Amino acid sequence: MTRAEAFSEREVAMCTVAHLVENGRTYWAAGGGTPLYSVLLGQKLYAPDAQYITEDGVVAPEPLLPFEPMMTMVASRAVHHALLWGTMNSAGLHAQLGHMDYGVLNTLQVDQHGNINSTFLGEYGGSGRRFGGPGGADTIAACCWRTILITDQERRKFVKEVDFISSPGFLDGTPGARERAGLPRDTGPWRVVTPWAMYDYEDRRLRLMARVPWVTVDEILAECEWKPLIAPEVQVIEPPTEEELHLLRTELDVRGQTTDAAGSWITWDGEKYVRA
Amino acid sequence: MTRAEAFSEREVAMCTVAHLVENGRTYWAAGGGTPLYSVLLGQKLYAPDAQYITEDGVVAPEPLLPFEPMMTMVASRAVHHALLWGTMNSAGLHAQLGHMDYGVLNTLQVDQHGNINSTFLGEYGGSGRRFGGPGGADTIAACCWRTILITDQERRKFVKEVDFISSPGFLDGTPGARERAGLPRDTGPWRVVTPWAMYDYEDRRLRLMARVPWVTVDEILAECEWKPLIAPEVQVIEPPTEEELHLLRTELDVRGQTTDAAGSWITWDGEKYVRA
Amino acid sequence: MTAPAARRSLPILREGTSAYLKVDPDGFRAYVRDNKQRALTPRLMSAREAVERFVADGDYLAYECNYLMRGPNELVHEIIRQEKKQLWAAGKFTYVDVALLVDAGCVSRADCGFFLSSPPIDRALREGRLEVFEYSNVIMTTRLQAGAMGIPFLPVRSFGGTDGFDHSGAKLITDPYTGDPITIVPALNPDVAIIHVHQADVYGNARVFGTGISDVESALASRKVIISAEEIIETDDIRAKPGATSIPYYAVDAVVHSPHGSYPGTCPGYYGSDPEVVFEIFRAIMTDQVQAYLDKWVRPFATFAEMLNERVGAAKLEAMTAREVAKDGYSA
Amino acid sequence: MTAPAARRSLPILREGTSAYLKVDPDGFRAYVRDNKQRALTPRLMSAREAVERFVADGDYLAYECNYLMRGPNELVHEIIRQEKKQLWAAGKFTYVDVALLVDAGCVSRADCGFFLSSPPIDRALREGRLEVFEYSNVIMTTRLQAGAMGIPFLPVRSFGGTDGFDHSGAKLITDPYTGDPITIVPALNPDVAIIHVHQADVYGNARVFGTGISDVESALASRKVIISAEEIIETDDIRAKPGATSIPYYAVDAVVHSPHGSYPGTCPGYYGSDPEVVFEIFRAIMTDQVQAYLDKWVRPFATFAEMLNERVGAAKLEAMTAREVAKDGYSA
Repeated sequence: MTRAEAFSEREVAMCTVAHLVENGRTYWAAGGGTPLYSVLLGQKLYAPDAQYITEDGVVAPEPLLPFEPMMTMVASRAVHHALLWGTMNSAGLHAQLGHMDYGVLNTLQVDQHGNINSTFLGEYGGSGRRFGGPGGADTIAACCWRTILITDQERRKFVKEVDFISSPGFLDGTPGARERAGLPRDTGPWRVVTPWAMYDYEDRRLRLMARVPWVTVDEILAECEWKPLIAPEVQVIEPPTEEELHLLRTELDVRGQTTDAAGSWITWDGEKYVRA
Repeated sequence: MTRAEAFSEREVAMCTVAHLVENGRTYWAAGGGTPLYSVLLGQKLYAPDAQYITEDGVVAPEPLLPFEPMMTMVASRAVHHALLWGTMNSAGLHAQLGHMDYGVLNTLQVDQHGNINSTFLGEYGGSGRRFGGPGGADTIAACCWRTILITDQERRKFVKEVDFISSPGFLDGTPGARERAGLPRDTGPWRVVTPWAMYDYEDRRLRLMARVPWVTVDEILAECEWKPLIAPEVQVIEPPTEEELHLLRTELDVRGQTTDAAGSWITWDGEKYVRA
Repeated sequence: MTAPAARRSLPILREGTSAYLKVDPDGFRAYVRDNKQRALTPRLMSAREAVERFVADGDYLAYECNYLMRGPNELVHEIIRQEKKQLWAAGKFTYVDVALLVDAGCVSRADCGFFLSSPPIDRALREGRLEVFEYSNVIMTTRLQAGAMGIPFLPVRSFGGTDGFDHSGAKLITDPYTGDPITIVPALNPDVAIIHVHQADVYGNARVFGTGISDVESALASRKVIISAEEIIETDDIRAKPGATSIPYYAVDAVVHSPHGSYPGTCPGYYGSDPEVVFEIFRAIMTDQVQAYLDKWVRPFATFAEMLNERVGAAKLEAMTAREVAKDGYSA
Repeated sequence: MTAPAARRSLPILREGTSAYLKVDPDGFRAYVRDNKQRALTPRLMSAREAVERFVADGDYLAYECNYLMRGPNELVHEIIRQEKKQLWAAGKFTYVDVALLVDAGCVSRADCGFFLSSPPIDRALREGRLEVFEYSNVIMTTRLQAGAMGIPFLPVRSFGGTDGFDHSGAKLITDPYTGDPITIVPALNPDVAIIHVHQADVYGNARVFGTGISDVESALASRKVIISAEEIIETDDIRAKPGATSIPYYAVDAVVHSPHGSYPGTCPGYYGSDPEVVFEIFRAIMTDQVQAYLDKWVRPFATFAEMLNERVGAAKLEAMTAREVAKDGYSA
């Protein structure tokens, strides 16, 4: 594997998620974009027997890459050579049955208990701003065994309580809160990945567990409106490799729709990575 | 149409039901045998745009006749050139939605309110005799708009109260009894057809409305353990024609499995029909 | 009937408080009995006639897939052209569609699974021209599934604990079988569904190839159903492969022959999308220029075919077809 | 989360009083998580191995179709040969099967949709070797559908008012949406399902051609799933037509290559039945001679293939295939 010379922050997050992908596990990727590219990257480089499912009920496709612009679902290249073509209901039901190991999501806002907002910023019904709604994320966050969330490391995205729970985390954080709300037992948030950091949960509360080499823990905490717990030993995340970036740029996100969307660029200055 | 010289009692019942078949209506035929042959007879001779559905979710087939022995469902000749191949659940759900105009059933025992027993004769769980169970008849009797029942004219088959309600008629006969049990509104028993007679319902009670020419009302009532109401004018049922019998015998019930099963033969003595 | 009298009751633990389309399985059944054609009578007609006859102001509207992917776009254009009003849209797995229909003046209520947040939506909300009720994509298709089963509600294992739940018609009850809390969501029986398919016969027996969101559920759940089809095929072809039929004729009220009916989106296996026009609609919505889009692509034309002919042209349509190379599986 | 506290409760109006398989959606999920293979690992094995590994004494057994029509007859024979005990059979849309398995000593409980009433059943009931619980064919497949959806129950519009209801696990509750009474029935998640299909790959991706009762629902609802297939096909063939896949591999634990596996019944589109042997099993049951049937057709043989080879012969099997002339629609 070759050290990469330059990459975007969004690319860091996707490569970090790709490293989490395990053989023999199923991944339900929300919508298209970042979650789907991350899983495909992991599958193609590290976990060839990881399988993914989409909201339109496609089981384990072999997509004809690259995708058409904006067409990472339903379109023929995206669903190509799947093992089964289903529907949104079949995908939801297979998840309810427990067949989906991991859900992969991106989001607008996350809170200390892993609750997700993609509906409304501000007081609901008031003068705030409306967003797209949960889409498939609510079911993914409810029914997959473990949820991996991808977001940006920005103050306003890490809050004490989200303005609107679009998709469930650990709700109020008390033991059994999900079960009391009718959600399946033993499910819930597992990791949050940003371009700077990775988080897990301790007693259903968000905990910083790893950082990229070019950002300090204090810098990360400065970009959290609500401060997470901190693991006794904060690990260092492997930076992207040239192999990963090549695949991402030539086969997956070829038009840069996702990776160009946000964040700084990171470059290797001969001794270390620096953020532009 | 040509006067028939000789036919069996079971053939009379099937031809009588065939005359009830209407164009543009859907018929859910229970199992195979008598109900299915009756509907096919009506469709082929009188109502070419009547459609039927089977318990395995076959919509409007053009069966390759004759059927294989015992194979009036699921088998390839029976489901041939349907408009849609479904499942037992799809058939049930389409019926729940109100798409099935008529259900056609045969049964062991029927009572004054059209309730059907096909499970147990005697006190349930006691020393009586077990039968096959409702099969698909329960759903047909619950969800089709109108139910047509085919049975034999025997004392023990027409009772005050069936020993076990396998499939619902008007239950206790009070207004709204079906609705109070969760069944769809405005559905229920419509006709009972035997080789001797046809019944309808008045205020949810069985009523003799027609008889075949060679049997009197008194003879019919003698073969009812519980006496039905009697219509002010009991009509006379048209006997089978040669055309009907030809179709029945050469294309439908070719092995006589159904028509040979029970009942006397009726012959034309030159002046009238007589029962052997 | 000797079961003991009921001794128990099930507490309702929590209830959403928002409006939802009335749940009425028996009313739906009566509508089916009185209005749906169980006869095999042809129901092929123009988009204009289908929308005139089967889309009424105030209807709850379900559409399948979205403007960019196997959307019933000829029918969407016709709804806009006929200036239907006060529609309530099932905004599941949608993208530009809700904003388009809101800004066109057709939609004033939307159940939200997901739709593009955008200036036309924001303006309509601010001006009180739009009400939104909160669900998710799967909860919306679950509601359609309940509607397609003829039952009043379905239990689900998601949605509980969200704020969407509180702004919806969901309820949390005690499951009488396990004693655990379980969410139930109300059945959805739209007044009208518009569905674009690959093939249909003149009676409405329809085939969808590839994946979908809830084509079959929408067709069975809706009082009125308009199918638009790329190809009208013979009923004998339907009968030669009954396993390929997705939607039975008795659920369908109108069949519209609509080649390239998903333009500018893709109809998977048949043709790809027109990326620059896809981007044009996206940009029009995000820059609040929907009226200009409608004045260019919808309002000047009497029919969708006229638009395809005059504004797109045969060469481009052929190129879209040629570009669709992933064809395995898109046939009966 | 500001919804008002619950003020209402739903009375249970009536409850069936019979035993039913425990409803446990979370337990089912945990079983799936810990036992089902989401990896694409081959799971092809002999009928003997599949039944040894995946059918245990005391299991609730679902089988699809029946002995005479696309029945999983190689697997049924193997269950009899291995003398499995105390099985609880899902007796929906069945005919001779329950009587056969009861008299073979394998089944001691049965949920009844329909099965042939016959001397072996009567004797077993009299001698206390068999308990029967009352449903109907559709109610049984509805229960499987609930099990396949991962939910604890489903509402239905039938079954209410019958005596079967009182001898079942059904309940009549007040629908919170309409205020009307509605029947709910408990989900069924069998311990094991045996399903005969036309084609499958070595991972269990399976295709059923033609109609069925509840093949897909049984596969998804059951903890352990054994598929027997007329043909083992390449996964590349599965991928070339994903719309033809009925059952996904992750629901399947074992795949058995079982040509002519529905003998003496028909596998629609592939071969017709053997009418004289069909009549032989029917007669054996109605005359209480099941043991003689088993001694002739099951017990002398180590495998189903051996039985086909020695007792039926290639010529007869070929004739059954030739006799199956209604072939339209039985392919991907």
